[in-house]
Formats: sequence, structure tokens, C-alpha cells
Amino acid sequence: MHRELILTEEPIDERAWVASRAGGVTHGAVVTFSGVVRGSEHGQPIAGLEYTAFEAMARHQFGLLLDRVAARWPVESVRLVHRMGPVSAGDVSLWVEVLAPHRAEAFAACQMLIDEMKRVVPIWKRVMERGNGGSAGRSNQSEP
Amino acid sequence: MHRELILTEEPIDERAWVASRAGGVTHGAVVTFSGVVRGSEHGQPIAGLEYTAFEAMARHQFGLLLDRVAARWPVESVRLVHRMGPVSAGDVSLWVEVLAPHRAEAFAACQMLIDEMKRVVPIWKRVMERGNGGSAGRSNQSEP
Amino acid sequence: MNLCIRVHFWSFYREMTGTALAEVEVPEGATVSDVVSAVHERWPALAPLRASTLVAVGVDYAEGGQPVRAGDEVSLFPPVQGG
Amino acid sequence: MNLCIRVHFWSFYREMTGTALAEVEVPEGATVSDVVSAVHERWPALAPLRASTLVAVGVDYAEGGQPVRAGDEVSLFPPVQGG
Repeated sequence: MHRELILTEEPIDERAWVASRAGGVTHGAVVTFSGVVRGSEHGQPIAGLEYTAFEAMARHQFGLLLDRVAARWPVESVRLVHRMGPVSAGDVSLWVEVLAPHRAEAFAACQMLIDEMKRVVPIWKRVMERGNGGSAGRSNQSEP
Repeated sequence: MHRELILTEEPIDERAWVASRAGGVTHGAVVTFSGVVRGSEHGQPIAGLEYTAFEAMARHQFGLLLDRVAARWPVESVRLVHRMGPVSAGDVSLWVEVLAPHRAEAFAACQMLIDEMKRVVPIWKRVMERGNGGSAGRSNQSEP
Repeated sequence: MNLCIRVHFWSFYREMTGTALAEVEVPEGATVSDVVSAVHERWPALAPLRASTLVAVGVDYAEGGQPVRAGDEVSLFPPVQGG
Repeated sequence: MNLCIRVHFWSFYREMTGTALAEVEVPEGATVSDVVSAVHERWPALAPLRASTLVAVGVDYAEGGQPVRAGDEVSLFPPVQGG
């Protein structure tokens, strides 16, 4: 199984990721998920979210998750990109792509990967409040 | 719920569809599915698949499916593009995008839409065999 | 008085019947099932596929017991296979 | 003889402790739980969060009963929230 994991402070260029997708005639299904930062948390408008990670552990835990994916489904490729640092509302914070022979396993693997990521991969977000004059403040912990 | 349904004989430009995605701060989840024509059916190599549709009924049945999606989940947008005519192995025959506030409903709606499409929308495919000299022949019905 | 019903064939049913469109005559008060039976009488090769054949009137799937009326367009096709 | 264990804090635990890295002393034969207790003795504000606190040794999640050894790097952090 091909695997790529990118943690980046740069905007996620989904078009570029789509363009660089592996060609081939064996994967019948491509499922992608884009997580977009929403404009409110707990009903309050926010400027965005700021992500931090314990990066060495995040990479290791992602690796363990991908081992489980590979053991369970005939997935050909997983690529996952996660933004770090501040991400404005409306921007993509997470992009995941799964290639597999059939759609059922592509959907299952993509959902499992995201669900488990949110349980075990040490990445955190905090709310950037909408400040005056455009400067985004920080609040305490964001909603889980 | 925003809805678009395109049946086209042109190649599906996924990057262009990604680029034209609605912006906004209310949909936290974007799920896309790309169905790729695989290089074999029943273990035999094929050149591709040729799609035909009873188009008026296909549009109507898609509309009924989208009504069910809208009634069941808070989906903001569904865009679905299906190739018609010959599609070479390795090319995308179906592209679906679902925008929703949260990922669970985006995944569920996208999967339901594809599952039900394959049950009720009158589109058919037939195998284009790998002919000599590059001309793709036609066989009988493809596998369902 | 008999009804003249237009019947459309789709996918490989066109090769099996040699046509995309035909007309069949059924008695007044006939049902969708009667139309299908009239088709099978004319193209017996389709009859063994009856259990998997999908039938629509216009752009909606039809029940066998549904009456047909003058002007109805009936479609017969094999299981769909999009995607 | 006591062990000196390095403890890393992540996310808002850093604001609560005022540091990203600390050292705590535990007796030889101590477990991960003993390290967490030593942390809570020094930063009592973290103690009420114990049930939801995640603990790792190196890059792996750790059980409370797991013994710690010289050189272990222990991490404490709140529930993760990626995506």
C-alpha cells in the first residue's frame, strides 16, 4: 500500500493533489475527504482554528493506523494531508484520499482512518476568535 | 440543497470540478467519489466500458434520489457527473461530490446516492474488448 | 377497442429485438403486465429474462398491475449498471 | 535511587503548567501512574483532568501500570482533536 502523510503549514492545494493521483487500471474507487474549518463553534462565530501536533507521535500513530488499514482492506494508496498552525474558517484543514479496487472498501477505510485519527493521533486545535481589527485572538480548548 | 447532474461524453475534469466547489463556512465536510474504469472484467483485460442511458428517466430518477437525500440529511450540495459513451480503462466514469456540515452525513449521503444509483438509475455499460490494432470491440452485457 | 402502446427497448434489449421502439396492441383495460406479455409473444427471446426485466411507464418504474392508457410510453430494460 | 523522568506537556496543558518540558523524580520501579501522580503533585490544576488525560511513553500510548525506566520521555496531553 502506497502511503503519504504530510503535516504542513501551507494551504492544502486540493487540485494539485488530485492532479498527482496515481494512474492505473486496478483501483476502481477513489474516495476523498476534505475537512473544512467551519465559521462557528458552539454557535459563536470564529475566525478559524489553530492546529498543533506532537509530530513524532502523530507520524508514528498514523503509521499504526495505516498498518491496520492495510491488514483489513485491499487498499492501494492512502494520502493524508493535515494543516498545522492557523487555518481560517472556510479553508481545508484535512485532506484524505483512498484508492481501492471497489468503493465499499474505499469508503470504509477512509471513514475508519478519520474516526481513528480523531481518537489517537496527537493533534489539537484551538479556536481563533474573531478579534477587532482583524487580529484573531486565541481562546481555550476548542470543542472535541 | 444545491444539485447538479451532468451526463457528458467529455472526459471528467476533476480538477475543474474541485476548483468550482462552493466556498463557505457552513459545510465542514466534503466527500468525493471518483469511479475509475478498471482494466479487467471477470479476469479478462478490457479496453474500457461504453455507457448508455435512458436520459430523461435517469434525470428523473436522480431527482427522486436527491429528494430522499435532502429529506434525510442536512446536505448542502450534491454534484454528480457521469460519463456517457466510451470510457477507456483508467479513466473516471463517475464523479460525485457531497457537501454537508459534518462528515458522517456526507459519507452516508454519498454512499447511499451511489448504491441507489446503481439500483434505479437507467444507465448501462458494456465492455469494450481489447481488439487488435487498437480498435475496441463490443461484447455483450458487462458484469452488473 | 384495442390500445396501441409504444414500447421502448434499452441497452442490449435493442440488439435482442432489433429495434429501439415498437408498438404493441393490448385490449382496453390492459395492465403493464399485459404489455410485457405482448412483447414476449413477439420477441420470445426476451421472455426468459422476465424476472430481471425492469419496466417503466414514462420515466417512472411501473408495477405489473398498473393499467396502461392510450399514449403511455412503456420502457423495458435489463438491470441498470451505472457508475 | 530515584529516576529522573522527562515529562512533555502538549496543547493547553502547556499553558496550565507554564512549561512544555519538566523533570520529575520517582523511585526506581515506579510506573507511568507514579509519574502522573508526581506531575499532579507539582501542578494540582491538572489533577481534575486525570480521567481524560492521555499519557504516552515515547511515541506510544502507555498503560498506567507500565514501569518507567531511565531515559523514558513521558507525554501528557488532553484528548486529541485533529481534522
